[in-house]
Amino acid sequence: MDKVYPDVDSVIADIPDGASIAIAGFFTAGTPIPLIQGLARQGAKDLTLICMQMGPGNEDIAQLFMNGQVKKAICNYPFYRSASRGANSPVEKAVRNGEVEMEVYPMGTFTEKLRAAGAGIAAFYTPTGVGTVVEGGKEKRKFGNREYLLETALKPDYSFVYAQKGDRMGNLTCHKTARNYNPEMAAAGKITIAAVENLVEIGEIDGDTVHIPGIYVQRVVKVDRPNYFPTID
Amino acid sequence: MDKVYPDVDSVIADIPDGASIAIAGFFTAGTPIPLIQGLARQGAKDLTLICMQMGPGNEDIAQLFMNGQVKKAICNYPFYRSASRGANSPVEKAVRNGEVEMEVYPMGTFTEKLRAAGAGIAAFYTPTGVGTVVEGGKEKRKFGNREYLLETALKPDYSFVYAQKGDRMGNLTCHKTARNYNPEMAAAGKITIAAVENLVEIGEIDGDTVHIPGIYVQRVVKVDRPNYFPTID
Amino acid sequence: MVDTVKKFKGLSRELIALRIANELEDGSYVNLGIGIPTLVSDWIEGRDIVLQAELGMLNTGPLASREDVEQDLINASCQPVTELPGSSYFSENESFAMIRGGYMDVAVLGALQVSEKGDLAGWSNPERGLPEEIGNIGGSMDLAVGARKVIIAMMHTTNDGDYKIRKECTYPLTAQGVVDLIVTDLAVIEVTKKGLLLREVAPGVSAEDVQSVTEPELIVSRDLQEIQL
Amino acid sequence: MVDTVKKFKGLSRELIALRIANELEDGSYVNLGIGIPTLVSDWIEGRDIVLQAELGMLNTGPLASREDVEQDLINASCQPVTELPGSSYFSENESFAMIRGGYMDVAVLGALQVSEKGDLAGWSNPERGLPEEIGNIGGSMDLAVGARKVIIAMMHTTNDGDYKIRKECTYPLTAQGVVDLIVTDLAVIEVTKKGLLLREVAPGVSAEDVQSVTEPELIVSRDLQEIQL
Repeated sequence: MDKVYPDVDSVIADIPDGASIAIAGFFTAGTPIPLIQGLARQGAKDLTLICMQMGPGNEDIAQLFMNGQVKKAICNYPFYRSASRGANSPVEKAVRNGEVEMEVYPMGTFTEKLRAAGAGIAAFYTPTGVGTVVEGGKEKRKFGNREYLLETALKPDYSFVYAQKGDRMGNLTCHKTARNYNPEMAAAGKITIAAVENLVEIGEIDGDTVHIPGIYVQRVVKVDRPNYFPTID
Repeated sequence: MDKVYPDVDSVIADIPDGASIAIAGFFTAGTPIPLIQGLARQGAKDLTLICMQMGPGNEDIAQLFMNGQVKKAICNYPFYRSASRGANSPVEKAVRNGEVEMEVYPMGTFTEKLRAAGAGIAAFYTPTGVGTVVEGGKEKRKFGNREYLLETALKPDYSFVYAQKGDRMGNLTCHKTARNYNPEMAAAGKITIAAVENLVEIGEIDGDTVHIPGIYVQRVVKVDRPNYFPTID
Repeated sequence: MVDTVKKFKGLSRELIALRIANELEDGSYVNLGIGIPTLVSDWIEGRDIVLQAELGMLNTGPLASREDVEQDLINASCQPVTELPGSSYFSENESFAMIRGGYMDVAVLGALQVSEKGDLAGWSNPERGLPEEIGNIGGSMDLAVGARKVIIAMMHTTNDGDYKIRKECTYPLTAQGVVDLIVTDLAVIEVTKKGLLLREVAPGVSAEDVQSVTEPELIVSRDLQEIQL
Repeated sequence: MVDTVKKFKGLSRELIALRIANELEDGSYVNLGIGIPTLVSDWIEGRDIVLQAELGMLNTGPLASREDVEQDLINASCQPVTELPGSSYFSENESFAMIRGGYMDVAVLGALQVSEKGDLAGWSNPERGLPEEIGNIGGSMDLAVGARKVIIAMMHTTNDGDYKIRKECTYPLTAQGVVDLIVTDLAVIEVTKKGLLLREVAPGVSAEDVQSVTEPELIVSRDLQEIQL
């Protein structure tokens, strides 16, 4: 099996308008920035982005909003911490103006919805969000003495993930806190595209250290490590 | 943090009658045999064992039945494949005679119930078992066009796990297919006891290769690697 | 009920496995169950097919020779196996997430009975006399509902000559309506919405012969062929 | 409503963090939220306390100096950190499994408001003018319901002198009835079934002073002490 594509443009070429795309990364760490930049060049519209952040620490995501490519955002921490900085952000403006639909989930629920999709679980009961606006119209149910909310699986058409090392079969290893959303998003995506910093031959990765088995990864592309410095204020 | 106990007998000394105990391992691989043998010496009774297998490939589990220590078994593949061999097994006899209560789950449901307990998820909907005796009295519900069963979390009082390597804080690494149930059972147990083949100092395990973070492990004991050869027929 | 035992001489277990190996596409991820399915691995060495061992391994290699046995490297049948370049390990839970999540292109499973609607009964033989909800379920129920394609590998009838391909399964079900293809010593039969489509027959065996040991009525393919090995 | 801004001079943010550090037991696993809680890490270096970074790390070390910055090693506030012997990494999903599963002994969180029943409002300030269900939830809701003990670190009133400790929260809730202890610049207050128990006051501040900037009625502990640092 050789899942390697020659470059970023070819690996994302077929993404159609209206696709849902999960993008891994915690603010900056482990974010497949070259794929996001490619998506801006590629130009697909009416996208649903599924990503923890929507701008802070990630100007490339914000660019997709500025390009008018985003219809809906499913996220956890979309805005800058600072209200004044947020007021000038294209993402927050687009949400205020009603140009973009947005759903926000607690961090654990957000990642568990993706995990459920990859794991063939239709829905699950979590204690998080009970008694808050997160309840929305969701089913609330008691197990033992405690109340839980029913949350359903979230399956993206595509997942963009990032790995420090990957082989041609798509086996991936992540580095330190850059692992974050990558494993569960890789499993959730109908088509998962991995941007890897170091492309190695099959057999070079010790099977006990694989963080993302290749079965979850349909396409692999070698990228240069993007240089970034974190800020979320 | 130093979670190391001097020996098997001291690490399991407090397990009371009536405790539920999850025991990791796929037949032979990754099974904490010295802890099971210790439990036979320790003598706690009316136990609920939560373990994939109940005898095949694991004579030490069968010994707990012969000792009369087991009240209930929650499992997946309890018996020998061969009906004639099974007819002579103490486990199958105890079940036939109604001396032991037994619940059997599909393998994915069995491990997911434990995973849910460790992950604070009260219950989940799985497609496995729909239209079979596994349905029992469980809630059946449609999501999309497909039916799913509601299965609830299963939280053991104790979990026995096995690791090739462990440090004094309880960070563990497993070896090849001996990983199997160990990570999720470690997370599920109220008190998790790890039998480790190689006890190392804190800092000797690369953080990116840890399979079971120490937070899940309350006690560690060094054991000699048991020598076994698999058979499940 | 079929009144004669082993009416017809068909393929060996090894050749059933070979026929199934030919059905597998390059680039696919495959799980092989216990029994005849395990033999499929002998026919795909060197092919671009990744086998999963349900206890938590991808790219499982051939059975280990005695001197290569590693206690920590076994397959779901508890047999010592070997690793290949690109093998990876993960937890049992992850393995079944993968299976339920739809990542296995093909599961090859044994069966006690298969119905014309594709129902599968494979985990429990009531003749063993255990309570009906108790037995060795193993990974079969998850594989049956999770795999994109389910291929059954079995002898066409029981050792006593009883129907295994039936209008309705009389044994406890593994899953409903999941079987896509049945490969036996006598025939290759596809489960379609219209019924069971007989596509191939073993050398020296006719469509009528196959029908005589099959309870539901078979649709005989216009392109009926001898099993190609 | 409190009519004067910053009536009393209390502890600095750093000393609030120190008081909380003294509350943490050796051998515990602790998650520190954004803001004052992050400062707690400065007071526990060398102690037998394991910090979790919610993006997927245990045993997080001190902030990295400029030359030690690694892009792949940050905390939940997106600050470059360092590792310690025994650090481990895992996925975000595993991290929240841990949090919801009850493995964090203590979560130290900031707050916009806390009610006398222990309700916490910390993720959304309606004055920002966003739709009510939209904002930076982050990991706060999971930590609030998952941690065995929730300690709030905050200034006693808003910058405008408004009550932050209230009969009912008026801001969107993070979770209901989860707060165990409130540590502010003026006081240490325990949330009990009977109400808010004032246990400690800042130097030069009386129980009456604290009550004057706290909406619900405080129960004054018989052992009321000056905050021990």
